This record gives sequence, C-alpha cells and structure tokens, in this order.
Amino acid sequence: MRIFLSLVVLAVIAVGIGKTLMEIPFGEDTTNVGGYYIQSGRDDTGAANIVTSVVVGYRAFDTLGEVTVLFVAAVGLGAVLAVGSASGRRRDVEPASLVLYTGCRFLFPLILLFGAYIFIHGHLTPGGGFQGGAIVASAFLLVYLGCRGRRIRHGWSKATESLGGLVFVGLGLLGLTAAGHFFLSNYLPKGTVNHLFSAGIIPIIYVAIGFKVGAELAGVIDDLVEESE
Amino acid sequence: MHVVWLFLYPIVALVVGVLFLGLSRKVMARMHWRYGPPILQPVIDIIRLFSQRSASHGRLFDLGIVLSLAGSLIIVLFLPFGDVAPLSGSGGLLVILYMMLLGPLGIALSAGESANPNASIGISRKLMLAIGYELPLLLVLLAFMSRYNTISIVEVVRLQRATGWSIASFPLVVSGVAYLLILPAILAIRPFELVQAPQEISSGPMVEYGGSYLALAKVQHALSMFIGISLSVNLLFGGASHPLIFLLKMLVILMLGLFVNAAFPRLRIEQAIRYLWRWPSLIGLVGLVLAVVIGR
Amino acid sequence: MTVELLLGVALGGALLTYVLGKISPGLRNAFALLNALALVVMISLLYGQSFERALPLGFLGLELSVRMNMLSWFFAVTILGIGLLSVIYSLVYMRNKERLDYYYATLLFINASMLGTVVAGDLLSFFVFWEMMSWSTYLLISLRGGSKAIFAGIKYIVMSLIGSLTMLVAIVSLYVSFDTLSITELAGHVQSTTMGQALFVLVLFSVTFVIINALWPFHTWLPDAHAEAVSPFSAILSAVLVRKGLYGLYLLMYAMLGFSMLGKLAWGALSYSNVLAWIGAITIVFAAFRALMQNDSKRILAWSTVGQGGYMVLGVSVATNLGMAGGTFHILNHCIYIALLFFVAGAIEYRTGGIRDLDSLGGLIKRMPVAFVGGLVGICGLIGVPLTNGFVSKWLIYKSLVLEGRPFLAFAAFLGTWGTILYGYKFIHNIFLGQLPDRFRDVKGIPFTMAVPIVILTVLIFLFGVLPGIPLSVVDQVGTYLGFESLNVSIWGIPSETGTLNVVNLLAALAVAGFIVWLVLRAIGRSVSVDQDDTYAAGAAIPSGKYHYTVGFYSPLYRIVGPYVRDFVDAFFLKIAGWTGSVCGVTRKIYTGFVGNYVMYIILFLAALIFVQIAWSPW
Amino acid sequence: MSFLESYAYYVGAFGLILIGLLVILVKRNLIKIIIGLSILDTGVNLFLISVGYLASGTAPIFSREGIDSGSMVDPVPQALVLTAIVIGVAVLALALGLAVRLYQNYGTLDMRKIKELKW
Amino acid sequence: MVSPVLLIAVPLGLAFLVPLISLVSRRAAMLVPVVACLFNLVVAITLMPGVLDQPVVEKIGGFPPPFCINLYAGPVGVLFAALIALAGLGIAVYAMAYIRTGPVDRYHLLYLLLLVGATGVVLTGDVFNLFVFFEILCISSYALVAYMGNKSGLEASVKYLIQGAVGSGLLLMGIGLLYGQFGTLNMADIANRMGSVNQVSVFVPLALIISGLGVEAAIFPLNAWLPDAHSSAPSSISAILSGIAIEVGLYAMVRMIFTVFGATSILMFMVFLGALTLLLGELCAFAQSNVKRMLAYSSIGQIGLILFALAMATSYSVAGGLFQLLSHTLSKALLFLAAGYMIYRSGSMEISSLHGMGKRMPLTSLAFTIGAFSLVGLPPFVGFPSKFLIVRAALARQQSIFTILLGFVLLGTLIEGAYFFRVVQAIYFKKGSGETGRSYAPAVALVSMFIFAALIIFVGIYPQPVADAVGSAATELLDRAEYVRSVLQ
Repeated sequence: MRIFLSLVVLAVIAVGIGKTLMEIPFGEDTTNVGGYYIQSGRDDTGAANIVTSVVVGYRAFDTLGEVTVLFVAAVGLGAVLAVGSASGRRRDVEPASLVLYTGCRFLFPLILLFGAYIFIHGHLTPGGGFQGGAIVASAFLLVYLGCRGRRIRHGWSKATESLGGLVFVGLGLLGLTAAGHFFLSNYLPKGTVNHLFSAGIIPIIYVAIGFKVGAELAGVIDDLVEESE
Repeated sequence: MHVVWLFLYPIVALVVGVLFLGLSRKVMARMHWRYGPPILQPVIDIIRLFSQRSASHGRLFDLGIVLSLAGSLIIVLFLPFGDVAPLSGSGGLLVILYMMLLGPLGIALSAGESANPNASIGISRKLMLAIGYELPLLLVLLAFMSRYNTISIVEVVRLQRATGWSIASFPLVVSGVAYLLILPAILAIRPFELVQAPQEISSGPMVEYGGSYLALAKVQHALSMFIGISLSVNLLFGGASHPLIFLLKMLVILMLGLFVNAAFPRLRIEQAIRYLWRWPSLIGLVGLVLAVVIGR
Repeated sequence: MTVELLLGVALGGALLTYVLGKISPGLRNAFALLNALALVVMISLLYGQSFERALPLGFLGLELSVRMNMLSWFFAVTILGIGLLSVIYSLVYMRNKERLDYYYATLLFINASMLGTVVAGDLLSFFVFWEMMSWSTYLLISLRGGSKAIFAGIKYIVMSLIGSLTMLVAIVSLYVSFDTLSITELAGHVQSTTMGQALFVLVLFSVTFVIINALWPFHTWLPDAHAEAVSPFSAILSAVLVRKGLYGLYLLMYAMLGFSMLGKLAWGALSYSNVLAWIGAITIVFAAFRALMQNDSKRILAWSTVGQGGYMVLGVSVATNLGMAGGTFHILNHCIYIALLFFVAGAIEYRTGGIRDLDSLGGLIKRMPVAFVGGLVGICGLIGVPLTNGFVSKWLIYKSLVLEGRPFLAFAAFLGTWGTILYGYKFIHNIFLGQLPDRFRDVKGIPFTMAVPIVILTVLIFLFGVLPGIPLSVVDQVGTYLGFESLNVSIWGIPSETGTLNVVNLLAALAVAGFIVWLVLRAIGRSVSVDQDDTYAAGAAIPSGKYHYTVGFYSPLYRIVGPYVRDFVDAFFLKIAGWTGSVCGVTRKIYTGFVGNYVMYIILFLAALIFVQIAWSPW
Repeated sequence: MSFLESYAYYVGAFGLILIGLLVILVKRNLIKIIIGLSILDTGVNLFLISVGYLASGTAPIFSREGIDSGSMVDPVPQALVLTAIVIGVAVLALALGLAVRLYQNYGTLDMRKIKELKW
Repeated sequence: MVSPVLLIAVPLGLAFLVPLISLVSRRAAMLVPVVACLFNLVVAITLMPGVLDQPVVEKIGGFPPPFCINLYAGPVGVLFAALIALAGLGIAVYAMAYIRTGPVDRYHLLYLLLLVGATGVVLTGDVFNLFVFFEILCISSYALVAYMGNKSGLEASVKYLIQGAVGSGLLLMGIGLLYGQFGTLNMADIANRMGSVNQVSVFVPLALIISGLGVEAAIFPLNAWLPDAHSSAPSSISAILSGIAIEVGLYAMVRMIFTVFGATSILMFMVFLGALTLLLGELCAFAQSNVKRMLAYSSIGQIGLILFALAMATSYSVAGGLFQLLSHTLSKALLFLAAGYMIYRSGSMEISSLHGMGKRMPLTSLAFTIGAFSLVGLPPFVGFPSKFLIVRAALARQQSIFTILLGFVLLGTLIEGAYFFRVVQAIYFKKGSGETGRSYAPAVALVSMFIFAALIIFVGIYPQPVADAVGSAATELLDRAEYVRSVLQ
C-alpha cells in the first residue's frame, strides 16, 4: 500500500520534472555565466583550471560556506558523540599484523604528500583543497585501520581547522582593505597562467582549505572510530 | 376638597375594605348554610386586637408591618375612587404596580425576622403566587396601556367614558377575561388562598403576629382587597363618576369573587402557578397581541 | 486639569503601587487610597468640560487623542467613584491575603484602563485601553485560585478575546475606508458609507459590546467571573466594567452612526435597535429566572447584573430621550446598588469565613445590622422599590417602552422585575432573616472601613431615589450630547404629558402614612420584645438554630420553570469548547511520529503542486 | 540520437533521485533511510553535472595553450557539485553519528518504533 | 564605509577562532557568540539608515554581479540581520548560564554558526549561495537539537535531519533546474530572464523550491519535524529555532516567490496555506499538555500567520507580516527562555508541573506572561501593532475571500489566546504541589529575558521606527524590477 502510494506520487513528480527537462536540452550549451567564466576566467583569476577559478574565485563565497558546512558537521558530530560517551571505556583492540602496520606507516607520508600535491596544484590541474583534504584524511583513516592504537592529537587538529578557516576569512577580509574594497577579491599578483605561483590568493586559500578539510575529515573519522569502539 | 380627600379617602378605603371583609365572611357563611358572624365582626376583632399585648421580634418586625400598611394606604391614593383621585397626578399604572409591591414586601420582611418557618413558607408562597399572577396581569395591563396609549389610570377611566367599558369593547374584552380569570389570585381568595392557608401553615406570614400587629395586618389585608377590586373596576368597568356608584360596582365584583371563593377548594402552589401561566396568560397574550395589532 | 494628567496619574499610580508594595504594605495601601481619591477629585474638577486633544504619541501613523465630554465624564465618574470605594473596602477585606501588591496594582490598572476607554478620542486608543482592561481583568478574576475561579478566568478571557477580535476587525475596516479613527471625524464619514459596510461594522462592534455587557447569548462568562472574583473586584466588574459595553454602544449608535444611519439599516421590522431591544428583553427574563435558581449569594448578584444590563439596553435601543435617560440613569443606579450588594455579600463572606451558600446562612440581621440595611436598600434599589434610585430609571424605561408602543418589551421588563423581587427577597431572607444558625452566634459586625462604602452607597441610593433630579441633570446632559432632546428635569423628577412622576409627593405620602401607622402601632399597641426563636408553633417545639426555612425556598417554582431555564447557551458554548478540544485531539494525530509519514507529506505536497499544475495549470 | 542517448544522464540522475526518495518513503531502518538520502544526493549531483554537460566537450582546464574554449563544458555545475558533495558528506556524517547515538538509546533503528515524540 | 559582508565574515572568523580559544579555556568560548552578535548588531544598525535609502549590493570578489556572488543588503536583509543579531545576542546571554553540561564550547560554536547561516541566507543574492548558507543553518540546528544527548533530543534530531535533508535535496534539484534553464544563479539575473522561458517549466522548480524551503519554514504539511525538534532541543535552541530559523526559511521562500520567480499567481494558494497552517498549528497546540511542545505548535501557527500576511503581497500586508515576524521572534524567544528555566526548576515539561511558578519564580513568570500576551496580540505589547497591520492589510484587499480568511486567522488567534491564558493561569493561580520557596533564575538569564521583555513593551508602545523599517522592507520585497535594476546596473 505504502509502496503503491509512493510510486504513484513519485510518478507524478517524475512526469513534472520530465516536462521541465524538455526545456533543458542535454549536452548543448545553455549557460550564460559559464561561458563568461571560460572566456575570461584566466584573465580574471589567473587560474588555468576554470573550475578552480569558479570555486575559489567567482564563487569563493560559496566555498567559504562549504568549508563552514563541513566545519559545522565536524563540530556537530563531535558534540553529538561527545555527550554521554565520555565514559572513557576503551576496549583493548587486537593490534594489526606487522605487515599491515608497517605498510600503513610507510604509506601514510606518501598519501599525505599526494594530498598536498592535489591541493597545491588546485589552480592548475583537476583537484583542489577539498579533494586534497579528502586524500589527507584518508591517510589518517589508513592509520586508524592499520595502527589501531594511534590517535591524532585533538589540539593540533583543532588548531589546524581554526587556522585554515581563519586564513580563508582573513584573506577575504584583507580584500576589503586592499585595492578593490571587495571581500575575497584577488588582490595578490596573478602571475602567469599555468605556473605554480600564479592566480593570486587562490592557491593560498586552497592550501588552507586542504589543511582544514583534511583536519576536519580526520576529526570526523576519529570521532566515529572512537564511538564505534 | 383635594386635601380633604387626601386624608379622607384612605380612611374610607380602610372602612370599606374592613366591611368587605365582614361581608364576605357573612356571605360565605350563608353559602355554606351557616349563620355566620356579624358583618362588623372584623371591626370588633381589630379593636379587640389592639387592646391585646403582643410580642415583637425586633425593629424590622415593626418596620415591616408599618411599611406594608403605609404602602397599601398610598396605593389607594393613586386609584380613582369615582371622581376622587388625589395622587393620580404623581404616577400612574406603573407606580401602582410598583407600590403594590410594598405591601407584601413589608409583611415578608417583618415576618421574616421571626424565626418561624411557617412564616417563611407563607412568604415564599406569596412571592411565587405573585409571579404567577403577575405574568398574565402584566399582559393585561400592557394591553390596556397600549390600547389607550397612556400609563395614567385616570386617563384610562376618562377614555372609557368615551368608548364604553373596556370589558365591553372589542380587543380589550379578551384581556378583560384574562383579568377576571386571575382576579381571585390577586385577591388571594380561594382557590388561591395558599399564602395564609390557616389549616396548613398557621396563617403563614401572620403566624407570629398578635395584638396590634395582627390588627394592622388584617387592615392591610382588607386594604389590598380594596385595591384589587378597585383596580378592576377602574380598568374594566369604566370606573365611576361618583364614589357611591363606584362602591356598587366594587360590591358586584366582590360577590363574583365570593362565589368563586366558595366554589373551589384551595390549590397547591404548583397547581396555582401552572393554572395562572396556562389559560389566563394565553388569553392575556392574545389580548395584548390584539390590542397592539388593532391599534389605538 | 487635563485628561492626559488624569490618565497619567491613574496608570502611574497603578505601577507605583506595585513598587511601593515591595517596600511597605502600609505605604502601599495609603498610596492606593490616595491615588483613587486624587482621581475622584480630579475627575470632579473636569465636570462640564468638553474638549478633544491629540496625544503627543502616535501609533503607526495614526494620531491618538483623548477627549472629555459629558458622556465620558459620566462614565469616568462611575469608574473612579466605585474604584475609590472598592479600594477603601479592600483595605480590610483583603488584609492578610496573599499577593496584595499584585491585587492593588492590577485593580488600579484596571480602573486606569477603563478610564482610558471612556476618555479615548479615537477608536485605536479606545481599543488599546479596552484590551488592557480585558487582560488585566483576566489577571484579577482568578486571583482567589481554585478550579472554579480559574475556569471563570479562562471563560472570561476567551469571550472577551472574541469580542476584541471582532472589534479590531470593525475598527480596522473603518480605518481602511476612511483613513481616520478619530470618533468625531468618523461620525462625519460614516454617514456616507454603504449600507453593507455600516451593517458589517455595526454587527461586529455589537458582538463585542454585547459580550462585555454580558447580554444573552453572550452572558455566559459573567456569572462565573463575578462570582469567583474577590468581592471588591466583583463590585468593580459588575458596577462599571461590564457597562463599558454600553459606553461602546453609545459611541457606536449615537456618536458614530447616528439615527439616520440606524434608521436606514432597518429591514422592515428587523431594525438594529429592535434586535438589540429583543436581546435585552430576553436577557432580562432569562437572567431573572436564572438568578432565581441560584444558591450562591454572589452568583445571584452576578445574574442580576446580567439582567439589569438588559434594562439599560432596552432603554438605549428605544432611542427616545426618555428611554435614553432611563438607560443612562440605570447605568448609574445599577453601578451604585450592585456595588453595594457585592460589598454586603463580601462582608458576609468576610465575617462568616467565606460562606456564600445561601442555604447555610441565615438570621444575621442582629449580628450585622449595617450589612442588613445596606443589603435591604440595595435590593430595594435593584427591584426598583419606589423612593430608591432604581425605581426612577426603571420607570423611565417602562414608560418609554409603553409610549413607544413596545408592550412586549415592556412585558419582559416587568416580568424581569418580578423575578428580581423573588430573588432579591431570597437574598435578604436567606442571609439576614430567619433563624440564626448556632455557628454564627459570635459573628461580628462589619469592620469600619468596610462599612464606609456600604453606608455611602446606601445614602446615595436614597438620595438619588428621592431627589432624582440631581443625577438626572447629568444624565440629561449626556443625552443632549448624544443629540437627544433635553428632558425637562426638575430636582423632584420628570414632568411630562402622560403620566408624571413626582417622587417627592410619593415620599411625602409614604412618610405621612408610615408615620401615622407607626403612631398607631406605638400608641395603641403594647408589645414586648421576645427572642427571635421564641415563636408560635402550635405547641410543638421548634428546634433552635436548625429550622431555618431556606433550602429550596422556591422549589415549587423550580419544578415548573427549572427544565426551561437551563443555561443552554452556556452548555452550548462549553460543548463547542469540548468539540474544539476533540478536534484538536484528532488534528494532532497527523503528526504520527513515524518519519516515513512525514517525508510522505513532503513528497505528497510536492506531487500535489505538480499534479494540479499539470492537470489544470492554474499557476 | 535516440531518446535514451540524449537523455541518458537525466534519466539516470532522476532514476537515482526517485529511488532515493522511494527508499526514504518505504524503509523503516534508519541506516537504510540514510542510504536513501545518500542516493538522493548522488542523483542530484549527477543531475547538476549533466546540466552543464556539453556533447563531446572537454574539461574546462587550460592545461596547455590553444585549447578551444568553445568545446569546454560548463564549469559552474562542477563547482556546484563540489559544494553539494561536501554538504552531502556533512549531512551524512552527522546522520550516521546520530544513528549511532540513537541506537545506543533505543536499541533499535526501526523508525516505526522510535516514536516517543508524536502528536 | 561598513560593508554588509562583515555581518557574515566577522562572525564566521570568530567562529573559526573558537576551537583555538577553547584550547585555552572551554568556558571562554561562550563569550564569542555574544561578541559576534554585538558586533553584528552594531553593524546592522549602522547600515540601516543607509540601506533605507539605497540598498547596498556587495560584490564578493569584485566581479560584476551576474558573475559573482553578491550580497544584497536592502532593508529586508539588514532588518533581518539586525533581528538575528538581536535575538542571537539575547539568547547567547541566556545560554551563558543555561548551558552547563556537555561540550559547551561546541554548543556556542554551533550556535554562532547557526546565526551566521541565517544571516547569510537573508543577505545573499545568489540562489546556490542561499542553499549553502541554508545548509549551514540546518546542519547546525540538527546538531544543536541533539545537544542534550537525551532520547527525545536524538530522536527529534534524526527526524529533523531526514526531513531537512529531503527538503534540501528538493531545493537543490530546483536550483539545478533553474540553472539548467537560465544558465545563471544570480537571483536578479534569474528574475530578469524569467519572462524568457516557458512558464510551465518554471513551475516545477518553483514547486521544488517551495517544498524544499517549506520544510525549514515549517508550513503545513511540511512541518512535522518542528514540534519534535523545538520541544526536545535545549530551551535556548528552541528559542533560536522558533525565533530565527523558521523565519529565515520563510524569508527565503518568500524571496524566491516574490523576487526570483515573481510568481504572483501562486500567492493565493500560499494565503490559503498560511491560514491552514495557522489553524492546524493552533489546534494542535491547544491539545498539548507539554509546554514546550505547545510553544512549538504555536510557532507553526505564527508562521502560518506570517505566511498569510506575506502572501497577500500588498505593501501593508508584507509590512504586517514582517512586523509579525519580528514580534514573533521577540515573543517566542522570550517564551522559550522563560519556559526553559521554569522547566529546569520543576524538572518536567508538563504544564501541570508549572503550577505555582508565579510564586516560585516571579520574574520568569512575568516574562512568560509578557511573551504570551504579546504573542496573542494584546496591547501594549509588540504583538498588537503587527496584528493590527495584518488585519488592516487583509481588510484593505476589499475582497470577501480575504475577509473570510481573516476570520479563520482570527479564530486561530483566539485558540492561541485560549491555551496561552490557560498556561498563564496555571503559572499564577494554581497551587503548586512541590517546593514553594523562591528560586530565581540566574541573573544572566534574567538580564536576557529583561532585554526581550523591554523590547516587546517598548516596540509595542512606540512601533513607529520598526514600522518604518518594515514598510520600506515591504517595498523592497514587492518591487522586483527595482531589485533587478539595483543589482544588475
């Protein structure tokens, strides 16, 4: 009964959306803003990766929000899991095998390096702060899985989160005082496109984001792992 | 002349009322094939009572009876007695209706101060009976007021001279019938003699009265009888141009009332109210509607 | 002397009273008394003045104003006068009770807001004060606590809220049409409005005023509220607060709409004033019989308040100068005697330890003579016994009804009076007369400060009954202000073509007759004083203190009318409240607690929107 | 181009969205509901991406000189999806955290049994 | 020159600072929201006179508007920002005393982020940005509802989260469809191009967005999460959720309908929906015996009233709706705060456990009473001018359908009055069974309640400044062409 009703209702919605989609031809150029970005993105932001120029340039404010969302989720998860579970019970876990342990320790810096590469080169190649941050966090996940006793230091992770966010906001606020008087305006020299040191504040922000996301996701993993034990 | 009547009229009313009391006892006795007391018996009683010692339950006990009698005396002044109507300029039917309240209220207060339950029962009956007959009575009086478009009883009498007796003119005859149907209740005679009901509640409100109090109460009773009959004569039977003719008319009505009194047993209070609120009220309502619809 | 100052003193006094109460109770009492007294003095200084002034403070672009004229003055004087007496009465009555700061402050606040309603020069400030009056009253009704008082409070505030909401709609509707809310300006505009809107506004306003004036069928809040409030406050409630409804009717019918408009609104015999008059008539009769059925001293008085409101409305709706004078005068009279009666009932309650049940009182005449005199005079005023004030106003109302050819209305009014007589006597008899129960042997008389208001009001009832010209001249000015022809008032009464009333003649006659009878009784009769219980019982002993005939005083009558005078309106309203409750109980079931259902609602909503658009494309 | 060819992404995206909604509607287990949410998110993301798709387009990255900017796909939806994914992850993480705590408190994940709050 | 972006950026920066601060002292974190709110309040008030004349369009990144995300600080935005800061400040002060258990620093951090999200929603001029800030608001409120970690809080939070996530999924879908059709995300730009496409195909995104935002705005039938969440959250959070969060959702919805879509044809439906929401909310509230749940349902009713007023779409009605929104924020926040400590002291949320509170906690009870009276719309409290404006707006439409709907709305108000008065009586006049000694709420909490109560009375008596502000806000909301012009110029 319930399924039947759901199907009928969803069918109605599907029909409606389908009718609208008829207006949005697939695979054709329909955009207005996007075209402009492609045309002038390099000149405006100095980033070769137009997606990055959108994410950290044109729509950097969204990204700030996005960072905040992740921050909220991490803090919120911490808050939700913190209450009532502070009993400090720790099951003794069976340590991982030596191979695994060594492998993890071996891979950990490499993954970190890879992550850093991704977010440092965000304005040049596919990738960026979020992607890099996620890779960094996966390194920590690996450590949690392979080296079960190890924990990240909350103080450090918190400080990283904080500083990452502060850098982002601070850079943005500096824009208010800098030439354009605009929040998050790209006031640093843009350099030559396709060079590492180019695109003004974009790489700096992406690095900050990378650290922050890495720390946050690691924190989330940490919270959940702690809870599951 | 006016001023003289102002003082004479109540006395006349008093005397007439007391004589009516005696007369009614005599007539009633004859109807019962008894000899009956002399007509002046009430007078004798009253004089005798004044000479007796009596018990008083307090100031209100005195005040109530005074209020009651004084109130009744004043109503008399408002009622035309033939061409005599000393105070009719100061009020009218509305005032009379209200003043008629003072009599029972005074007695009630006075009797209430004694702790005799019979008195209380009597009072409660009196008040219930009053609301019983007031309902049709109001309908009747309003029919008169609407018909004649006045609240002055003198006017009513005067207008009847032109149009003939109310009881004989068309729309008011209905109200007249209703009035006659409730007249026994107004006069508190059988079948509505349930306030005093000597056999049941030892004369009700009067139970604590003795001596001069009882005398005054009897006088008040006589006066209220006078008032009731006088009101009917004025309203229904065209009043009179001379006090003597007026007296005659009153006598006729009294006799009518006595027949009813003799013919019916006492009702219980509920029966009385039910009766009063049924036919007399209905007829009174019809009368009022007619009076309003037919107009002036 | 300005109205702003008056209002300021009233409102500020209320707040200050609360603050002072935190410092010292004595200071608080003194200040409350002083404040009430000052207000009375101030309002009397304003007698005869007439002006309208804008307040410095506007509200949402609307100019607020206050005004003073005879109508306002008349109502203001009743409010402040009763307020003063009530405060005096409270000094002892409320002593040793809890929350006195709150009590005094709220009492004064209610007075201040009532004052505000009558001096308001525009409908918005009228409404604001009206609402303040409503909620502060609600805060005081339940002061006594206990389930009955709480129920009374909620009943009151819900009814009152209905009233104020309808009034708000009416006021705003006027505002939307005419872009002003000043009463004087509206009076000019309303003449030009359409019938439909006039009717709309009229009906909505009337609902409000009928509710607060507790006319049938919106009377149901009053008996509970008045009976359950503390007595000094019951006096204010009954004497002045409910009469704000009449003030509103005056404003509405005469100051704003005017006669021509009212006349145009008639639809055959179904004119506005006829409807109002019949509501009044039904109220009178119904309330009289309901009061008859009560067994609680304050509840009787509460019902009588309902009924007396009917008389006033009758007088007002007849809309002749006589009727108007009668109605207006009756407001004053009712205010005096009902306050007196509530004070008396309160005094009884105070001395007997909170007993209001008429079946268990009795014989208190010797113990509390002042209360008895007050009660008796008050009841006489209530009934309208000649030579008390109630008589004059009732006479005016009856007379106007009869002369205007409204015999059926007059019938209702008369019948109501007879009902009044019955329950009035019951009130007196069951409390003061008959046997004194043993437990009341040691009851003391009324304390001095409680006796003061009682005595003052008693005197006033006689004064206005014997010299009705004094208040009638004010009443006449009110009528003139509202556009009625002036009555030819003399200090003794009102002369007119058909049936004059000359109260002094009456008084003289009664005095002489009474004196003569009294002389006869004193001179001829010889009496000895005996104890109350020393009664004739045909030889049987009457058990002392246990044989007070009060229970079921009118039981034969109850048996006859009882089935017909149930308060079915109240029952109906309660039923509606019950239904609302069950509807609510059912409605809340849509929140089932299962989150899948909730999501289903969201998706259903979306699908419904889309479906409707696809099927009919209305948007 | 056949219909499916031209609308394949849309069909897929909305297929996922509808499946996600259906799961949320008919499943009782909290974890499954969360999975449904996740599917819904994925569908929406896929849809966003496909809005910006350009037939035979290239990634909007000027990795070398002389790339035809006309054949680049719209970068904006990609940026949006990036954000949307992160938001989705955030919600997912919080939801799972809550699920864990809820299970500790109620001992069940059946949402039909978790209805202390109702009416 | 004060930039409106400070309203978002500075609190956000402060929020990012909190983890650092809490490394030093956990308790110190609680001062951060207070500071942020104070700052925002000052900024908003500074901005206010300017934006009343000329809205400030802040271009983030410095690109011309359709290509950047712009903030639109018109009267509406700044008014809301001020309101958020004000309510946020009061509640933050309250929470300093009220929140004692759990990870306190995280509570304050989330709380601050919630406010940032709300501020962002009201200021932004970009639909996707709106979505992002909306998510900040929602996610932080999911977490805060569960803050106490008790059974009901978790349950409510999970339910809230599921419904909210579905809602935001729908919203995102709608935004995607919009982008697909218009190729732009800027509100003004979309509004500008609205006429260029088939109206039918615009409807589906509109429906999706209404449904999506409607979940947070708590319009019937999308509001099932609200009574659970608002009643189970800590009282300070209930206050902010009832006072700010749902209002912001409603704002977003109205902004979408008015400015972006210009969908005047659906407004009549929204008017009905508002009246229905009002009635159902009040009916459900009437049947409650749990005081916080009652307040929560009352919020639904109030949202219905606001929606009713806003959807009538005349300058009067929108002004009335915004005024009502403001008065609801103040009153409901006060009610929840007052109820919070009464519940805390009595240990139960049942109305019956509040008996006798008038003696135990006189000031708190007084605050509750003021809030209740104001919510019912009694003068001289702030609820009255707003009710007056709404009634005026409905009658000014001069159509019988609005008059009838107004009748239903007032019926709802009546029911609301009935249950609030019932509670006030319970507080003052019923005898409590337990302790009777005085137990005042902490001074900080009292200060916060006093702020709200004073504002309620002050604005109630002197509503003119607020009325002016909401008047020009209404003009801004209704004047679509002006919005487009001032952004795209």
